[in-house]
Amino acid sequence: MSVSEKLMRLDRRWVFLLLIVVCVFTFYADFQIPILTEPESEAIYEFIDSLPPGDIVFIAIDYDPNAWAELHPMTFAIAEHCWRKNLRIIFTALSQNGPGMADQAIRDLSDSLKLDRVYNGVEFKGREIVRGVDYTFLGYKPYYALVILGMGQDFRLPFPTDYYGTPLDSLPMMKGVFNYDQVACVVSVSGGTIADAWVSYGQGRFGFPLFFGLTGVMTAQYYPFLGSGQVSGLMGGLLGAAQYEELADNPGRAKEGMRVQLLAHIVIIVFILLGNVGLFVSYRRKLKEGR
Amino acid sequence: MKRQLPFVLVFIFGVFMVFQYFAPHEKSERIYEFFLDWIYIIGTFALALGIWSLFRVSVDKIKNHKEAWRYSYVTLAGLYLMIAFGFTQRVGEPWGWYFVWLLLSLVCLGSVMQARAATSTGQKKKYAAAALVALALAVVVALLDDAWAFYFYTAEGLENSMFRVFFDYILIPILATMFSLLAFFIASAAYRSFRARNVLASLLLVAALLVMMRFNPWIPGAEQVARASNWLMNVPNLAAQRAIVVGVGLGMVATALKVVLGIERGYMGKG
Amino acid sequence: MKNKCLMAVVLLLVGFSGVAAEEEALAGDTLVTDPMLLFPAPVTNLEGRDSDNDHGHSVDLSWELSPDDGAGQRSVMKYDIFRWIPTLMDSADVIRSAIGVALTAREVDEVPGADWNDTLRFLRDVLDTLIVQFPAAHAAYPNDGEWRRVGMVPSGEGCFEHSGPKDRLSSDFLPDYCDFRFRVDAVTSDESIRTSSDVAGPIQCYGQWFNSGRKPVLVGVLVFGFLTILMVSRARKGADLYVRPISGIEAVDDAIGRATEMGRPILYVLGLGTAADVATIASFTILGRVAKRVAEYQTDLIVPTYDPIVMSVAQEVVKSSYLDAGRPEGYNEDTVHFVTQSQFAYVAAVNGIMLRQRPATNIYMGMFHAESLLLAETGVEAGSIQIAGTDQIAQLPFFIVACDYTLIGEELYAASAYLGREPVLLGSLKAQDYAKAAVVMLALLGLAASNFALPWFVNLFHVID
Amino acid sequence: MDFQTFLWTTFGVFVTLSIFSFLYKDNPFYKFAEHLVVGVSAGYFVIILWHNSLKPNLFLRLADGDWYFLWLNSSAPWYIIPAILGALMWTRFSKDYAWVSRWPMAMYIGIATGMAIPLEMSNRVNKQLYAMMADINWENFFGHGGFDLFDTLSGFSQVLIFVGTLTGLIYFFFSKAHTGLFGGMARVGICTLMIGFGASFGFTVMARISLFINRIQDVDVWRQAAFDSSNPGHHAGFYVVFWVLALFVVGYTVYEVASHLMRKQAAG
Repeated sequence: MSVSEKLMRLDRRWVFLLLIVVCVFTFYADFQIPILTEPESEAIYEFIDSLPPGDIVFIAIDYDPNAWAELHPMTFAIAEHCWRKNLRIIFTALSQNGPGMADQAIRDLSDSLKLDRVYNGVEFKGREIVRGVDYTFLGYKPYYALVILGMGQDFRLPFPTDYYGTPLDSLPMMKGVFNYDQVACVVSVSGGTIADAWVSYGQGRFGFPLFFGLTGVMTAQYYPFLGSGQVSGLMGGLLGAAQYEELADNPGRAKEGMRVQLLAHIVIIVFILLGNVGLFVSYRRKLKEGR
Repeated sequence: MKRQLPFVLVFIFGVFMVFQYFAPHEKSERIYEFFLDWIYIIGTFALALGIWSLFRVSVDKIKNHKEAWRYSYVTLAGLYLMIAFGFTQRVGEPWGWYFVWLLLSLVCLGSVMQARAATSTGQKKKYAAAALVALALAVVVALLDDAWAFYFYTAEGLENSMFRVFFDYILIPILATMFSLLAFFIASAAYRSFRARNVLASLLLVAALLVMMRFNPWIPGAEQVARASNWLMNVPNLAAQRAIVVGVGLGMVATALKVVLGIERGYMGKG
Repeated sequence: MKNKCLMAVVLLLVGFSGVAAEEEALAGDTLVTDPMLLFPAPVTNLEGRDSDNDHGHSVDLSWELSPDDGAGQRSVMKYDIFRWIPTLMDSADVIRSAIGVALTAREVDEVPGADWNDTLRFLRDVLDTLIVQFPAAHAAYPNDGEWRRVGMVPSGEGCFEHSGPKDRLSSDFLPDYCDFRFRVDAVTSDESIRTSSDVAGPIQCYGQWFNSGRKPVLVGVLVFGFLTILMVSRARKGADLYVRPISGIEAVDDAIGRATEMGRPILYVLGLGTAADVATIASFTILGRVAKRVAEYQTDLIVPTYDPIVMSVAQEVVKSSYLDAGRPEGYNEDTVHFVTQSQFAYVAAVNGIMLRQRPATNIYMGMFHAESLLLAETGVEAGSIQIAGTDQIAQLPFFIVACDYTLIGEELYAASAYLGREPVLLGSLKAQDYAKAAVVMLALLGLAASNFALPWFVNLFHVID
Repeated sequence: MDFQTFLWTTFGVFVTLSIFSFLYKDNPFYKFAEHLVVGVSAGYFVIILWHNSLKPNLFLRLADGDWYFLWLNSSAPWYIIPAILGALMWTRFSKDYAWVSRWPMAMYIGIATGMAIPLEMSNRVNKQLYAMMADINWENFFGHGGFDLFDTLSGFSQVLIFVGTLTGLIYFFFSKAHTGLFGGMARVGICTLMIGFGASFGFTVMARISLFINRIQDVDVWRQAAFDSSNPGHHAGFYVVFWVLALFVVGYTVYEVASHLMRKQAAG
């Protein structure tokens, strides 16, 4: 068998073997890959990065555990970025099964904030994240459209107390913070129709800068809002999360997943190219023989 | 009667359901829901036929020593155990003689299979006797043991810890792994078939390659590739889908019309 | 015995209502008052009418926004919708909860030996007599009843659909043919500062017998049905109809011949559809043609199935095909057999059949999901010729890549006509073509109409569900 | 994690690896896992259909009737009809009366096809046709803000979608040969379909790789549990079980490779 035929008729088990080896190796190996960032996710990063310390970012964790794999990395990346920049955060969870998950995420994050880290060449000292000072977690209330509207009047209307039962007025960071006017921007990490409500009832009424983190499937539907300026930035799926992690120089779960994805895709592409090289060579040989 | 009545029934029910779609009235909706229940109920009754078929084919394999016949015991044991778990649950903490009962009833099932698979009458009788003894013992254990009970009418069986264990540690891993084999098959299929042999194959190849490279940072013009793949998904792919959907819709309606009107009878073996 | 059951129900009910009252009290505590707020202006022009094209338990309300909504004081947060409800409906609710309690009690049998069925039948009779009195109770407005909130919408919205289920046992049941009266409150951020509108009513709701929003569908079905019958009858009279060749369908015959030569079986997979899916029904007719050829050539056929009804129908199909081919003795009951109703367990078993029995030809026709590529790639490994056909768009790429021939979408539905070569069935293909031509023409016309501002033409085709 | 759970998890890992061994070739472990899952899943569906379909759809509706009245005194006595029809399916157990089962099957198919006719007409034909009659974005015909070929919302892309759909439909004509102008349009149609299929294939790869990553994660959880001595239920037996399975897998792999090489030598 000539080389070109060998390239074309490789036993498919070699494909399998190489794919297994590459996936398992990249799963355990510790190295970084560059992620190509897109303007949609850059817009979110740059907006948050430009805020002065002490500003308030509103993060709505509006997804259920079934969208966990894609959306949780976004919450982690953005919240950690905010806290490293000494911004303050108001969290809500407007999806029924969200609050427990959001609470867990906040606790995990405050653990990781205790460590010293270097991001984009800037050294950040580890610090304690304090409830009521660095963040407020409002929790869950049904009828998300009304909650979004109510918060436009005053956060205290739908949420007299935070998730843990403390009245908002007794939390230091909520002093003088009434509604969206005191918030720099709203980031809705959403796995469903709540995103629509944030556009029409939130941004449409109160005009704050709105950013989205969405599942991969939903992304295409919301691009028109980006074009019309109602949404200022958007992250789509695991890829979007990885882009934010790349921008914030804070590699996490999304980049880990994308690392395996990228190498696995390359393996497949290389095999496709090998097959075509074989085809091309044998085609040329046949042409020569024909002459 | 044997041949014609089924087609008359298809016609009557079919025409009724077509017009039901246009009548939103409460009475029409109720009939619709009732008919939907029919479909579920008939389907569930038919499952008995399916299980019987599975049993027959397995016994046939054992009888004729077809390839991999020994594994048919595994199939039937798994089937029986799962059903048994689903209808039983312990009453208190201890399981009592539950596992003895399971073993006895498994022995009974195995003997019945052997009796069916046996070729000589003597063997048949021997296995039948064994099955009867095991059955009698199993019944005695079931009657005397109070640690567990049968639940047919209420769903306690779904809470049975053995039912859960079989679901979590046998069913889910195997099904998920079967699904994940696709990662490899998609690779081997791409390697084997994406060859630029002619124009159509080249188009398939180029579109797939572009989309697969949409997040690859190491190729020149990576940003344009990402945009191009997004465009491919939302423009040509959408057009292709829409063309197929309309065609399929007309094909479906035509087929269904032919069935309802009795023009096509091949589905009942007459065509 | 009946009394004992009733007593138990009543006792349980008392417990329930206590809990409910406690919850309401809690909800009331969380109100926050803002002394700056003034009473907003009320909404005007409140109108209600029966909803179109529904089962008859729904009312559409519309009103003009309060001047303080988005303008003026900007104080309106939401609108509360109120309906006047006669007290008789509360009695019905009590009976409904009693039925609920009795149902649960029957399930767990809290009172051993009690005959819950008698109680249930009695309670259902009581409920029926109460429901008959609903129209009269509504007509007695404003006596024996009170206003209750039935819904709310955020500010900025001037309409509300008040609908309930048609199920009389549901507590949200909205009776038809009753004189309803509605009122809408403009509510500020302080729940207690609100202004009510004038009362609208009486409004009745009732069901319709024709859904006018689905007119385009009716026209489509009638025209297409007529076209099919016309073309089929023309074909019956002997009109010569040309159909272009489709390689995937022609390959079926060769593939059966190949299997006979090799002395290996043919595997026919009907997919994951149930017998209620049209794709599966189309696949049955193809199976019939294949089975007839197979019977004539005396080749083996294997049909593993996923659904017991599909199995039963396929058994009938294959049996009759053997009968038609004049070889009823060649039919084996286990040719068509059941595997399991779990997608990937089914795939595991079919993959096993492919690798162990090495069929010469695999035919996949019907509905397929993610398993399409698992089957087709294993078939390649087993060295079989593979022909696939499905209407599932997401799976078509995988079949095209892994199979030798693929019927794309509509071709699956045409296949049985092609294989049968009966003029009658070819006639219906002709009807499909005319329908496609009509779609192409209408799409062109519609595109032109839409871009030259003739919306009435486009709206002719709008289906409103 | 206690020892019993760990043993079951180990079994889950064992069947996972058994299924993966299918990638190399058919073998006893795959056969075992395959036959096991067929039986267990069939049994699982019996239980689920009994509790979730037959019980709510039939038993509970007839439950307030009494058997000695044949449930005719229940509040929904008409549900006896489907029960009888279902029972008629069982005539298939007999050879002589199997033809009776054609009645319920005919009703089933009649209901299903009758339902499908208007529904598919509406969803697949009427609504798609309406969607095709879109307003073309003339202002941004070549892309929003300057010439941009890959703008999915530009008028140009909309026109392409429309043309692609029409030519795709033309490809599906059965009663006209693909020649001349008509053939040319059909050719454009099939090209559009192929580009769409290629893109869709390439897009799916990512989701499929994720499935494999999830399996790696599951096996990794098991490996971590085996060595996680901080776990309160941890037990020396965990190591034993882990190494038994690991050595077994390695041993079987070596055996397969060796026998493959020996076969090759014998053949060569």
